[in-house]
Amino acid sequence: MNAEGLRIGARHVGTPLRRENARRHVAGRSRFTTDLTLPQMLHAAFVRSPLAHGRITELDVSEARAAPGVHAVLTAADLADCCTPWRGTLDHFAGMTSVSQRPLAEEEVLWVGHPVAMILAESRAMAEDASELVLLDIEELPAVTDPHAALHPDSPKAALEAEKGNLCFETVLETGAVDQVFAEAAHVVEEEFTFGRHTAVTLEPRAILADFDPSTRRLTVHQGTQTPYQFQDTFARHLGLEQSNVRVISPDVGGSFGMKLHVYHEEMAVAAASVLHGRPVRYVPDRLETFLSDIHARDHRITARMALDAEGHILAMDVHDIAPIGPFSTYPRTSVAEGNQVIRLMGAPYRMPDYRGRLQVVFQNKVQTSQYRAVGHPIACAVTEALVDKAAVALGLDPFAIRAANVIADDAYPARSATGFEFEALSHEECLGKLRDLMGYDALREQQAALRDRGIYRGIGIAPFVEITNPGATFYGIGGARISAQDGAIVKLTPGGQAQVAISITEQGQGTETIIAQIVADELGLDPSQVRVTTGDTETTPSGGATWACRGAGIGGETALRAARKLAAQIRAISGAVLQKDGDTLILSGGAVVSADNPMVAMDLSEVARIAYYRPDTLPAGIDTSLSVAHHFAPSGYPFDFTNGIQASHVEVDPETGIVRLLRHWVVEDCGTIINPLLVDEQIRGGVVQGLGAALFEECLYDESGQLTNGSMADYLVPMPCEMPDIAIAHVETPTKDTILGAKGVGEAGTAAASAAAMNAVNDALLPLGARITQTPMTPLRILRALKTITD
Amino acid sequence: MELTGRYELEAPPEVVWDALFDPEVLAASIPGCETLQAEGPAAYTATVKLKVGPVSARFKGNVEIVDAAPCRSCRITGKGSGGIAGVAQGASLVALEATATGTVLTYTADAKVGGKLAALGSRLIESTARKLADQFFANFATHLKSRQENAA
Amino acid sequence: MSEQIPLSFTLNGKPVAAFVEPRKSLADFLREDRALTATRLGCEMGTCGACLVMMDGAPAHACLVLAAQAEGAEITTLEGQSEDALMADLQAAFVDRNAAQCGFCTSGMLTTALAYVRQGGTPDRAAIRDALSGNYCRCTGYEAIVDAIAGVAEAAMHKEAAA
Amino acid sequence: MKAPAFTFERAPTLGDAFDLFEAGGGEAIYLAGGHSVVPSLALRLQAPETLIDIAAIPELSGIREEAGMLRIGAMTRHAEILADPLVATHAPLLAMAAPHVAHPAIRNRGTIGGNLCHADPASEFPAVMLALEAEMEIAAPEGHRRVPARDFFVDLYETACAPGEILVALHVPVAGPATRCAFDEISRRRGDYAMIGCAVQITLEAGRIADPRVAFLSVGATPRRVPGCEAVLHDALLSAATIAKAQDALGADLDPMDDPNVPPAMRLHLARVLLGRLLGQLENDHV
Repeated sequence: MNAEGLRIGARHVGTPLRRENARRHVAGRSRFTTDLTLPQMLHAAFVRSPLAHGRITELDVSEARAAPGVHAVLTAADLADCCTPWRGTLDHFAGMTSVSQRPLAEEEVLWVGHPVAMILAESRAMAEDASELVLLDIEELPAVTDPHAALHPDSPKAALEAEKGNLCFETVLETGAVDQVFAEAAHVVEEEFTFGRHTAVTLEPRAILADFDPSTRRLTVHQGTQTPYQFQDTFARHLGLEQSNVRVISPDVGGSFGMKLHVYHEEMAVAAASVLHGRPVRYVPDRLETFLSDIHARDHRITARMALDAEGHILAMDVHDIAPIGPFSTYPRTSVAEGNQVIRLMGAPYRMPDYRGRLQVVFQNKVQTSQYRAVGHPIACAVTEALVDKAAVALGLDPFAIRAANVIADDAYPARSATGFEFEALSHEECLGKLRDLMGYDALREQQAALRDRGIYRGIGIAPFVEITNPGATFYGIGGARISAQDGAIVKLTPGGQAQVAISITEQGQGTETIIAQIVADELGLDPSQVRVTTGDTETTPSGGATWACRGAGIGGETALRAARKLAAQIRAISGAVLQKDGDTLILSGGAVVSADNPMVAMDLSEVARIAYYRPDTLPAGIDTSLSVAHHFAPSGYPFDFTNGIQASHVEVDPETGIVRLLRHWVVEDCGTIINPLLVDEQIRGGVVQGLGAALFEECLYDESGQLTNGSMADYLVPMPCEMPDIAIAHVETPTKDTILGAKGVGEAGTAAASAAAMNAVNDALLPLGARITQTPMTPLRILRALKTITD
Repeated sequence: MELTGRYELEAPPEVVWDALFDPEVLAASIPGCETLQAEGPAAYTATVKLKVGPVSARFKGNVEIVDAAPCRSCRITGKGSGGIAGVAQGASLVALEATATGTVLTYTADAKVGGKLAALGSRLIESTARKLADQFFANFATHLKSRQENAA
Repeated sequence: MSEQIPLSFTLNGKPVAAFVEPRKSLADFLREDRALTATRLGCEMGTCGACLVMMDGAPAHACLVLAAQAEGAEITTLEGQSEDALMADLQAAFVDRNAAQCGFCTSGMLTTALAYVRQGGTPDRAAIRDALSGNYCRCTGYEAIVDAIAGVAEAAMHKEAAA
Repeated sequence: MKAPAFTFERAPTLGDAFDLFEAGGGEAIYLAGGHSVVPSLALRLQAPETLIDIAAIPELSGIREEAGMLRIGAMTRHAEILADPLVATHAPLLAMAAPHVAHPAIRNRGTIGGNLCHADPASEFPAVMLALEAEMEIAAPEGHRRVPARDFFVDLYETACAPGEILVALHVPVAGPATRCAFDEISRRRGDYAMIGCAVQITLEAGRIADPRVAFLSVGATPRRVPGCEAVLHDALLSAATIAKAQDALGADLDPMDDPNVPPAMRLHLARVLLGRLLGQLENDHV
């Protein structure tokens, strides 16, 4: 008899449990890193390069050192001995290069915002006062900004010491017959795409408070990060500290989205400065600094074509992605990962026999780009789906019909993509059908036609997608990255009969703690309110991968489930001894241990705990009375648990102004077992809006000399309430059989296809006007240019 | 970004040319110029306090007149650092042409800012640069006139 | 260095007399000098809404007001709203609808919401979005926040009609 | 992003304000609502030695009608403009423009005087002042003077207020029974700096236009009236043909600045579109 068969009573997995930590947020009682202060704390401010590329010819900090309230002013030389450099390359990206980095620029500045000097003062205001007194002179070097020009053999180098000029990495993924398939295909559609750089704009900036105690050589770092264990390892290795002496605590984190797991110059400088000066050092970038130093993402120039047969079956795609990433590759995940996912996710929903994807990752003098929510997905999805829609128009097929004819059938799994991904089980057909009903597709088409007659241009766009979740060790570990592929949980029964869980996945508002409580509550027969979950502290929780790449629920949830089962087995064994029953015949339910064959035979968990903690003498000799168990789990089945879904966007384009109004958005998603439908839906909604921001508004704009020209929230347009649509969501549930829980990830699903659906919708609206747009964000200017209203 | 302008001056090209190389006229013409010190025949170090609406920053830098074709054309270049406000540089190609009443001065200027000013001010950089360029040549025309009047 | 100047105003219903550096924003004063950290800083230039507090009964950006400008004013932060029944309804609705994810925008959102419902705002979604037009949230996509406010506005309307 | 140090003074009266400014030796600035000044301080884009808070000066507050003019104190907050019945009746154009100014919380604290003195070319109220042919009352130590709006907005962020002078109030001629007005702007998001904005006020009798005033914002260093366009409208029937002619006239009236996001041709195009829509709206309202 397995544990599942024994389950009776209320099940909490699958219910919309409210988040307890949301109660703290609404009461104003959250504790973010930006809220923390410590005695003797110093505040850091950075002097940054105003030029995109240059050589430091003079750096005089003497006047700043003498300014009121200033404790120290540090330059590269001051930190050289206490922080070793880092280099963002991984072995499995064969041949990739990148120059190494130190916390502060030594001789060469590589982007506008490159930190050159750090001021430590009694207040941030005083640190900023002193930063005005630093004399910095830079001899300007040619800035590399355009990725195509960067690849030209005569191009200046973005980083003088780059080994292979401006090429960071190049790879080609190819099946045998691509050229022949294209030569013989009945239809070929092709297009060029430009995807604008954008950035995370978390409302809480990255924040760090590093506190080194020289008397014990212990470093405690309070940091708004997703990955405290990774930073524990990073700080220990680069600052020469015992790993056991480094503690990273991530309290409430004001948004992360992949942006808060990279190693940044400032964080390393702050931790090093605390070690050097033996005082707590706090750094919170201001909003301009976040635009100049947070990783940016996307930025792809793609040429792509798709071959189809006469009936509209996709035969092959041929894709060339040029991905500029800034002057070096990010540490420790590299800046290659996004492009790598772009070329591997092309055509993922479809039965497509042949494929060629070429990726060139290019250096330039802008902020580093790296992983950000839905790494690579929005690009691959937009390219694929734009080509599918273009083919549908060419073939006179309805967008739903061409997709129905091409998606991998729901009964055809396991299946393998042309790019080599192994799919366990996906549900494209069911999702397509469900979406069509959800959005009332046929009525929308009728309305569209009627409105066009009145000069109103509405468009409908759909975009199926495949999302990579629950990555295994082949994702980063295989390349040598010290990023844990597994997670750990400790579950304990308190002496009062309640549960406490310490787990390595982290919470940034997704509801991590809530879903873990639901899972553990079900395994122990408790109410989730009786399960306290602790996250985000390397000292009190097991080490693990934490929260990124949609692994929290799937891997972390499975970890908690297995740990709780271990504890349940312990509880059954101990209570079995008391009740004189075989532990296997006992069920945990309603806060008690109950005999499966006789419900009258039962004891409360508090009684089990009381006996185990206070009266172990009454138990048979030698019985294991452990009521804390630990378990670690790493996925060992498929390399990834892929999810799928489909999105639709309904827009209205004003052809006179080029402004696009988002009317409505729909998502059908299959993330396997839904642990908490409320939280899943809100993850999807938030993700969709991040994708819509990219589609219409968000872009880091640079001039030709590498100056960022929109470094404020007045000029960088994040999605705001008035412009965003309501979003309807439905689900299909195909649990993964790789785990007991069956959950896959969902955090990136919304972002993965939202911009693709929006782009298809805009192009659907523009179709009768003879215009087409393949660049994001789809700004009024770009739309007016597509319409040839503006010709210069 | 390219800016252009045209001024009609009531002085022959030789007088205009001399004025361009007169540090006093130059100092009086550069908007917000606080100090101007000669470092060579046509090279100066300068402190300039720029004030445009919500921005006021003190720039330290240099001004140089190069590619001089006497009484016909030259390039005036300037480059300055405004500390944490960022950097600014500009170059202006100035051409003089004699007319019946004096000289027509035309210029094509090009301005660039870096750092915080670029990141925060892009919406208004062109208007700002145009305003400063206009101010420079308007000041120049005024001072040229008063110099002539003083000389007369 | 500028001298600290005296400052007195009403903060969360109680008189405050303090000395403050003139350059300090009201937000920094609240957070640093009074440890009222529910007022959050997201942009420090009035574009994100995270720092909204009630100033003389209406939402104001604490980052755009110098502490010195609060002389004589009545300031209420989220911490000071705990007794307000309408705020309690909004807080409950936010939790119920999962309208707070990371929580960093939440104080500002609730401040805008409170003013909106107090002024008789209707459950109209477009009107709520317009009221929120200066409040940025990166996590939720806004719909849950709009839902939560619409629910409380709806209930307030019924209460009004019944009274 | 913390402001540099300065001293802070409160001026209870205009005289005190002038004295404090004088004492500041040219390095002082006035503070009204502070919604333009405070962020620029935080960004360290300016570093005054003294800030003079003029919010409490009695002459700067209040809205009242006097002698066929609506007097609006400079310290009037945007939210008050939006809610005030006198503004709605006598200066409907101003009331129409107010909801477009930034966001609700900004409108609670920002003041019309501060907004006008800041003279941002993308700001709504300066264009409205042009269309209303308002007069700006400026106080100087020597006394008060009135400057017509057309002479007030001198250049980018530059007004006729000399250093040390204070904008006390604006005086707006009250709207007549036949006054019709419209305001709108085209912006990418609600509350953003508009790509283009337009304020129109006309007198409309028997379908015929008199006294047309059309002012654009976000077209150059200052808001602009468009004389060619107004000449087309003057004494014309408000009709589709007139509107088309008025739109065509904009090409000669406007020379928009360059901006990589909104090149001049696009701005001119949007100006035509917006003018067409506003006049069309007035035409429809009339019918």
